[in-house]
Amino acid sequence: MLTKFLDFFGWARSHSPWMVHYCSGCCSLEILALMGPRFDWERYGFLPVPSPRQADFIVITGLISRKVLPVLLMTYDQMPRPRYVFAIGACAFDGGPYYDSTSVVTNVPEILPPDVFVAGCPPTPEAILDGLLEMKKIIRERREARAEKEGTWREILKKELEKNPLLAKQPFFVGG
Amino acid sequence: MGFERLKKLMKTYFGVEAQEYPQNAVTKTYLFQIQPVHIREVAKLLKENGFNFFHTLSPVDYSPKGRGLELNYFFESIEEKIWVVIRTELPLDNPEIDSIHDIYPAAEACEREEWEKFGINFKGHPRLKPLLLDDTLQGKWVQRKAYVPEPHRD
Amino acid sequence: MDWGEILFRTLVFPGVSFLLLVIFATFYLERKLVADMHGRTGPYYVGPYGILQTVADIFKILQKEVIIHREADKVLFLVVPAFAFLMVSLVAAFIPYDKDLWIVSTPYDLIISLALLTSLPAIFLFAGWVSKSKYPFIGGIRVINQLISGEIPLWLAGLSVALWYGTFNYVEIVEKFDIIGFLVNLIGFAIFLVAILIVADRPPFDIPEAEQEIVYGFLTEYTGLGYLLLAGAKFLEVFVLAAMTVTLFLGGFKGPFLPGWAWFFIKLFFVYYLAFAIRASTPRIRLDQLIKLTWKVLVPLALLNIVLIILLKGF
Amino acid sequence: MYKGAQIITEPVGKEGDLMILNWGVQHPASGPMRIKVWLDGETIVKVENDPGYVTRNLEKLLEYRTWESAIVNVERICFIDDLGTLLNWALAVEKLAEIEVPKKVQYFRVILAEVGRIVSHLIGIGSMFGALGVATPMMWVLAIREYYLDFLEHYSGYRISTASIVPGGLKAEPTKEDFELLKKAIEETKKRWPEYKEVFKDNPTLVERYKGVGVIPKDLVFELGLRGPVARASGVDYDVRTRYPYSSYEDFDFNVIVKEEGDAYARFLVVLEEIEESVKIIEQALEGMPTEGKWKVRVPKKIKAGEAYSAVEWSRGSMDYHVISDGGTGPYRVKISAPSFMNIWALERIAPGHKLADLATIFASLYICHGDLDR
Repeated sequence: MLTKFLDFFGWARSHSPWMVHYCSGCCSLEILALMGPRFDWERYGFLPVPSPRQADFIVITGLISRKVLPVLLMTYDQMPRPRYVFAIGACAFDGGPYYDSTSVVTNVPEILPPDVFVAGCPPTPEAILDGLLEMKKIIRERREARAEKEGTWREILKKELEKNPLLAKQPFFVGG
Repeated sequence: MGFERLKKLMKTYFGVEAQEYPQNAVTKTYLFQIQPVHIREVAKLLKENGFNFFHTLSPVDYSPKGRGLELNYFFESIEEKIWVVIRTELPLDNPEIDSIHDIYPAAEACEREEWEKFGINFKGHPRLKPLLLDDTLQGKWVQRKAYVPEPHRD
Repeated sequence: MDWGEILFRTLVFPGVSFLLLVIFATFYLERKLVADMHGRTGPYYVGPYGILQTVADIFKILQKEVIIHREADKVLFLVVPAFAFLMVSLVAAFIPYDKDLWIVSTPYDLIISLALLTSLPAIFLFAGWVSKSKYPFIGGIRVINQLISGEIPLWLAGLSVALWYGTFNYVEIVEKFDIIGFLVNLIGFAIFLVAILIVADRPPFDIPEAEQEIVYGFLTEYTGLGYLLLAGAKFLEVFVLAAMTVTLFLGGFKGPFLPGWAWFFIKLFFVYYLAFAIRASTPRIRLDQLIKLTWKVLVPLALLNIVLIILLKGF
Repeated sequence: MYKGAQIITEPVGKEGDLMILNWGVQHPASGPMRIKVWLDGETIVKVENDPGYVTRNLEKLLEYRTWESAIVNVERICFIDDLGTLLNWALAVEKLAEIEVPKKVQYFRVILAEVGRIVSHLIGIGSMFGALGVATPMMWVLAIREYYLDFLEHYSGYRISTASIVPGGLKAEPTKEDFELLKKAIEETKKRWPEYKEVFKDNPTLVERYKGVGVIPKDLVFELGLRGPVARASGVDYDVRTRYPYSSYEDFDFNVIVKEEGDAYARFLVVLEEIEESVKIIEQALEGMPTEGKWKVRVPKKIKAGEAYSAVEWSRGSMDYHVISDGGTGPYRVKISAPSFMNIWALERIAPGHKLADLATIFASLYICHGDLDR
């Protein structure tokens, strides 16, 4: 009885995945297509929210440049637990077509390991939807987010904040 | 009309001839090779003679070929449909040139970008501060040939 | 009424449990209807036709971590959402779903519910203020601006109804409703409809939480339970105001053949549909344009409407 | 409200007078870009752009690519309309190598470039409504856009990164089904567009919000070198397609949409009406497509030393490349002069004096793509 009751909460969590649309690269266009009438991810309950404070998972849409990395980490830091990471596009894995660029971070999975990664440049909406359904399964199983246990994002964020103390003072930027 | 006058004035003031620049796929273009110290006077002359549209500033690093930095300014006369390329060369160590941001405000952002990427010091520019690149790449002059990009890892 | 019945009405129907159901239904209905206007399907796979979607949403939010960031005022940050929810639910106690289906009925129903609604701007301002963050603060300031200019036409249009029927009691207003009363109050109905959209921050008047301008307004920093209570309060506000519209202008539970509550909900759905259709079709207007609209159009019109009703009443 | 041509570099007023708001980077309407806003109550006093959050240093990367493999990076300047940038790259390399492609290829390139423009403009219109918090038009235009993406997917195998235009011709020969899909897309557009256009154009709230907001006077266009729909909305008849025709654009009959008002509504109308012109061009190109000739001309691996300057009318304005070859297998240096990089500086001039709510509309109406802003 108790397990069934607890299972209900797992069910609720898995069927209401809200995301913060972190549009940092070109793959966000395919996320836009996914919101559109043809693919319509709202059928499964996915919903983009404006503020990271209400989000369940963050979508890294491809490219993470050196300049945007601290912002990404802060956004992730602001999200309430349990929080997950969903990454799409080759850039979010190893830099993709910009593998030799100096201003693109090529080891995003080491810093913020995604729970689900969808390959492609850019991946098709069908592939992204498949990945999102995988994400639902992970949430359902109450798996701990990979970013929480193996990522090095905390140290890097700390370094960034030390470099820029003004940023740390901005209340909107600092999570709990 | 404006261009003919410009050609004459350029000849009398700076002693430079208008060369054909056939490389522009777009339209008829002329090239003036000038000294870097004259850039402000030339810009003023261009503006007076109807070249009111600033297109872009394109520096090229010729250091592996034994030359310095080459700066190409692209201007267009909207009425006459004529383009003018102003070309000048700077030494690679400590390149300096006057800013033309007050004559062509469009050049402000372009100069700022090229300062960041090539290390060209535009004298008199109001805000030569980081624009596109992050702190780790500042001062490395990423667009120069001497800089070899390496994949960034954090 | 005996104590048992009062307890039943407060806790089950039409009290707390029913209001929670209303939140579920409003959220679901909104998503589904707006999706339909977009040419999409909307929630579909969670439960039959997606009706369990909001259940999942709400029970998920309840499980989320509650973050109070270090600059925020710790106590008020938690108290404000609960207070907002309480204030709105109090208004719901006065709504007559049927001839004798209400929790409280006093001779001053209309005045009390309008007064309770007037407390909301202050609460939302506090919600923005205690977040100690820029976007919520701007949102809070906008709430004050918007609601004060929205409440005055709301009061005036509401009072014109009371003037015509000669009572503040909801049940009596509904009982006295007839086709003449409907026609006389048509201007008031239009003003009231616009005013409830303003007061409830519904698009196109969702200025205090304008996503593209100030992220999420005063809701920006709220997570978990606090967010649920604030968002729930907003959904309840829509319900309460729509129910007030139905009661005051559309004859509430009055109607042939069907039972009273059924008529009530049919009319309520009509008002809801109108609000959602406006949401899906009308871009948001600017705060100064809104204030111009309320003070230069709605308020004079509402005053004229009152004069008109006094004249008609005199004849 | 345009307040002359000065840029405020000092903080305005006493410290503590103004609220400094970071509009972006993580913000629903800004995209990956930060706009620092100095606010006096709700009024914007000063605006400062802070782009660079999608910088990839493409100009440097291209120096390490070959002439053909560069298309991978060139088309990723901006994904919303990748076909225009590809076309420009092909034109620049062909200019350098001094080769001419057959008329047939030129016509099909025009078709592709116009499909790219339509796809981009549809999103532009959707986001201009999106800045006002209503998603319905975005959903409607996305529905039309999918038909064009079907065509691109069938032709090239990918929806938005098509890599279909290569130096010397096209990646693949278009088949009969490709043309059928394209015709279907056009039919679908023509069927829905009149109704949509009426709804979009005469939306009273949109007119209220966009009219008279963010006025760019004609002088400012020349001063800041603004391009594309932004310039055309301010009465500057500058369209590379008709001004300096390339890739056989002179064969087609179409209008350049020019508005005189220069406000955000004029920019919206220019983008809205250009879609119809693009449809017109595609129809003409489909009709008059020659049949003789090859689909691809050989481009030598090494191109002799020289330089080329080439410009096309991209969806956001004139996109210019300055390509220099030193006789190697790849470019020695490429300068990408992108329209968004020029247009974004208008925001600093026109936003002060408006309300905070107008920032979203002005920003959306400037029709910025962050990809080509940062490169």
